[in-house]
Amino acid sequence: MTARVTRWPGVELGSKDLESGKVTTVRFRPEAKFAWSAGEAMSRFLAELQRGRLIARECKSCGRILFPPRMFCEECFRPTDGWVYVRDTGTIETYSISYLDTDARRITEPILVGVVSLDGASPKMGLMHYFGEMTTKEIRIGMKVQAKWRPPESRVGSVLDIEFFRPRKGAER
Amino acid sequence: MRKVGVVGAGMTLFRRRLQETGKELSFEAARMALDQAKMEIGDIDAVVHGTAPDAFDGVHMKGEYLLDGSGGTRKPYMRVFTGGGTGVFSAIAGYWHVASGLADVALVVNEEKMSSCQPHPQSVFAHIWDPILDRPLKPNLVWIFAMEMNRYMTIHNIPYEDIARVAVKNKRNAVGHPCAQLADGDITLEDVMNSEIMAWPVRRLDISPPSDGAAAVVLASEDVVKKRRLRDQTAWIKGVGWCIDSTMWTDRDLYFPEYVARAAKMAYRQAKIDRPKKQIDFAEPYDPFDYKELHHLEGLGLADKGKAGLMTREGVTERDGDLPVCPSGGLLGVGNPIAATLGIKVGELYWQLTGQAGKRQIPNEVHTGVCQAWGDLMQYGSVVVMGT
Amino acid sequence: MRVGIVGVGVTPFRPTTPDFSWKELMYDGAQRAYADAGIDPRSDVGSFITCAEDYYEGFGIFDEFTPDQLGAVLRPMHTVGGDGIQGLANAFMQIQCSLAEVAVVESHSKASDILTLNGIVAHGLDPIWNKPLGGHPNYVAGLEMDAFLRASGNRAEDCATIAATNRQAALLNPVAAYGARITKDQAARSPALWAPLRQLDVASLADGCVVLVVAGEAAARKMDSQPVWIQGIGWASDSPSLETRDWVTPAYARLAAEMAYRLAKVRDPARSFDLAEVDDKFSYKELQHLEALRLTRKGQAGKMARAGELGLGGKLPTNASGGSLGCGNVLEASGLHRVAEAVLQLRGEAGHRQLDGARRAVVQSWRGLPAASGGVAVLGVGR
Amino acid sequence: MTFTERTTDARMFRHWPGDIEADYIYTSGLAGERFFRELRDRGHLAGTRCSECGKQWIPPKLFCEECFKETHEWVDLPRTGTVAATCVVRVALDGAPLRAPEVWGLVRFAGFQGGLVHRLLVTEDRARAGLRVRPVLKPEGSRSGAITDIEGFAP
Repeated sequence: MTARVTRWPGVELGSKDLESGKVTTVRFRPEAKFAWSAGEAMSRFLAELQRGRLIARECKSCGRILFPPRMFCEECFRPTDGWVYVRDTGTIETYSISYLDTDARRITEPILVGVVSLDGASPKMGLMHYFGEMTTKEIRIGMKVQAKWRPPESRVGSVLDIEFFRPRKGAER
Repeated sequence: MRKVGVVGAGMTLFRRRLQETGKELSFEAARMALDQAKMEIGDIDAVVHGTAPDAFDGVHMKGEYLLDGSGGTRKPYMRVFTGGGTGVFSAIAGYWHVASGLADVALVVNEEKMSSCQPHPQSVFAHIWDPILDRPLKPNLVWIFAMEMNRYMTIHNIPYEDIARVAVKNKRNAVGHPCAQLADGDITLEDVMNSEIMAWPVRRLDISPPSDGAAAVVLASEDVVKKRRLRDQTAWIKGVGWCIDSTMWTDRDLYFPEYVARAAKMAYRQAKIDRPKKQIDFAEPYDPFDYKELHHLEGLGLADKGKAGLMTREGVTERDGDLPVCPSGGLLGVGNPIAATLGIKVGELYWQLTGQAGKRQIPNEVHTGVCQAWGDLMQYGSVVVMGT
Repeated sequence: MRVGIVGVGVTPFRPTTPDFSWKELMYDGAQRAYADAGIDPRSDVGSFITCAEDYYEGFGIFDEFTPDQLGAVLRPMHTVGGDGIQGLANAFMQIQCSLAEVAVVESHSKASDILTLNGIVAHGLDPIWNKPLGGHPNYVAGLEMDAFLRASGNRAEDCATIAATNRQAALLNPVAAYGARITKDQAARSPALWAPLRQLDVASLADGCVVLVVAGEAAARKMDSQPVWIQGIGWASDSPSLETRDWVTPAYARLAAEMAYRLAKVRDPARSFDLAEVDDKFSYKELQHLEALRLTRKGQAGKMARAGELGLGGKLPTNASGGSLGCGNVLEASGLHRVAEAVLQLRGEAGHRQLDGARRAVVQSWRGLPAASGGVAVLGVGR
Repeated sequence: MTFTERTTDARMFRHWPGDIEADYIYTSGLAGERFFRELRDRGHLAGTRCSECGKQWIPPKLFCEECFKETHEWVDLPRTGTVAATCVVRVALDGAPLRAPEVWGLVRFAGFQGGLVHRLLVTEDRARAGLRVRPVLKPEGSRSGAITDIEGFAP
């Protein structure tokens, strides 16, 4: 029957049709502002970042060190048991070399970004972050990296208290 | 459990920008599906709506906003939402409306109007991330695909050209689709491999375009199919499955979509499929990026882990191959109005299984097909198996 | 197959909860429900459902952020863009067609994370016909209240009675956030910010999480729990257009009730229930909903309120929980909270607000401004 | 206490600020386009008529909400409408008191389903249901093709 359908609905507009006033439009920007409660786990996580440390939670039931920290273990469905610091070194699990910024605009100097699994946390557990002090040729999955922290006075309790992850000194590249 | 069939489907053009409001797009798709099913709105017991982030259309509670255009006024109306997984998931919700007996006929309508959002729908994707862990890094949506694609390629040592072949195949397949946005019969492997790098390893032609559009299907119980003599135009839903993985995406190995595998297992169990490679004739996996088609074929158990690229290279997944994949042209060729991809997943299965796919009809006879959608933060799988 | 509610978890409702992230709040509600049902979510649940809206949460795709804290990792789970009773309806259907034996339905409010709720509600209005005019979105409720009172013959003072009695009732409910000794006159004299709608006619926001465990009869029988059966369930929507919806007898409530009553074989709703929990996000809504559900005749709801027939010892105890006015508006969790309250009453576990011998309840929800959608559930114990 | 450890120093709890805002351009759609062009260019208000059931709709819809059929006919609205409900608003979106109250009304038109929700250009004491009102338009040339081309409804 689709073979017999002759008119498929939809009136296409070009990108200029909105700007030129070819069709009538309404412009709007909503007010949708938030202040999310960080709660128990993330408040501590942010406070520790400000101190230049990465913290996790341990689940004694499955034995995992959970990073980012959470007050409950999603596998065992029970409260986690205690706070554990993990190291600020780790391994690149995956990455991208991005020529796009947040608004999908092109940029010429690429952003190196990816996932780092952290030493001291359970396997594969880590966070997304930027990479620096390495070239697009050098970056690779499996590379050992270490956090480059911002100076203590400019930290605010944010993942951006780490500027980026850079090749770990002394580690095999 | 009673049998449920798809008895009609409809969709609008998929385009970067359409003039219709979201309500009007929903209406156009829904009306077409009703016409194909030879039904009127009075025949519909319940309406299920699928639409992805409210922030695309730019309306809070957009399920409510879209409901009159979807035929939901003064009816039981349900909006379900599983990110990009909604493209197939809404049909699963429609299935249980009818299978449970609460409705004899359900209308499923999916819509997305991404062009409302300025300057680019990307602005909305900035809000899909964890506000504390991810958003401060100002992530771009393409990043997560790039990271997942890189992990997948590296672990299995898959050459990029095997991935790029998917884009070529789907954009060529889309030539037969009357709604397609990016069909290209002349596209070559070199075109894809030489296209602009967006976020390495992802290039421009690896990506499906953002689109406006809507799609709809009508689901009916076996009794209704019999009573209305719709058997010739019915494709039966044989199995449904859905699954979500952990929010903590930086704790997961992205090389394999376990959530798709679990969703497929659930659907196959119901459909009594134990050897999917043998029992499934064609597939419409979710292909917003070319590597995702491969990733999902492996999750669906239609290819061994790391081998879907090889199948593509060998032509197995071409429309005239042993396992046609995305004969519709997929999201890469037809367009990607997130939830409205219902029309090229469930819709395509329906048209293929009932022999209504016109220029896109798979030359071999097909009896069983599977479609799948994927969403959220690389964590959602929704799977529907349909058959004659 | 009969489907019953076998576990209930409700966190205390509070105006703010800075010590909980939204995930931690959901975990809290879930662990209570699972303990109540005596189940392990990692092995005993076939489907998880959460009812949420992106803009209430502050996320592009909130569905992403739901599984871990409910025990739903790598399990079937989905979001319903609707109220808790709509979520419950999905659980009911999934169990009816054997897609799951046990399902979990969750909904919550972390309203204190939202800095601009009115801006978000205004963002829900039609972008072409309503949004460009601006204004505080409660004008929609003010207009509806005016239309309803005028057509039905109920009075503004009846609304004040509701505003006062529900807050008073909430003093007996330990989870309520807004229990207060307020008189009808106080309510009637509160500022008419959206006249005829007054400040105390509006339920204040609260944080809270409600989780229900739902099971088919066979599974329920195996559990150490007294099931409360879902005898009927319905949901419906009126037109989303402000201009074309029914402003007097809300069609969403009328049609949802018809559907639920049909399933539950309720023929005379006014005489069928021991208690009612109906939406009162605005005081006039309680009157409007009582009439739409045919729990009283048109124009009589105000009289019932005046005569005290809606109180604990009255003819049809309504919102003994304190409702949204007394407990707090917990957004999409409002309907699920009402179901949880009815379950406690039917189990005889409602503490100081327990009604003697309650066997059957009707529960109704409305999604709040600017929606015209909601659900109805008929719940009962025994055969 | 929910968890095995709890912070009891309330000052330790943090909040993270953010928004989910973006800029939007909404098209008026197929039915809206015709309505707003008529309004902008000719100062007319028109609705759609369903050829199936004869019902007339304002705001105009591409489809009949009853029959769910596409509407093709257009009908002018009567010159005046009737106020069906009013609301007097004293606070702005952010909750701050307004200097002068805003009067809102639901205006119905004889023969049409629906109506228009808009501001009433009357003082608070005159705002009541039953009032006959007419649309007050912005002057020709300053209209942009939007609902705000109507300044409000006056007796």
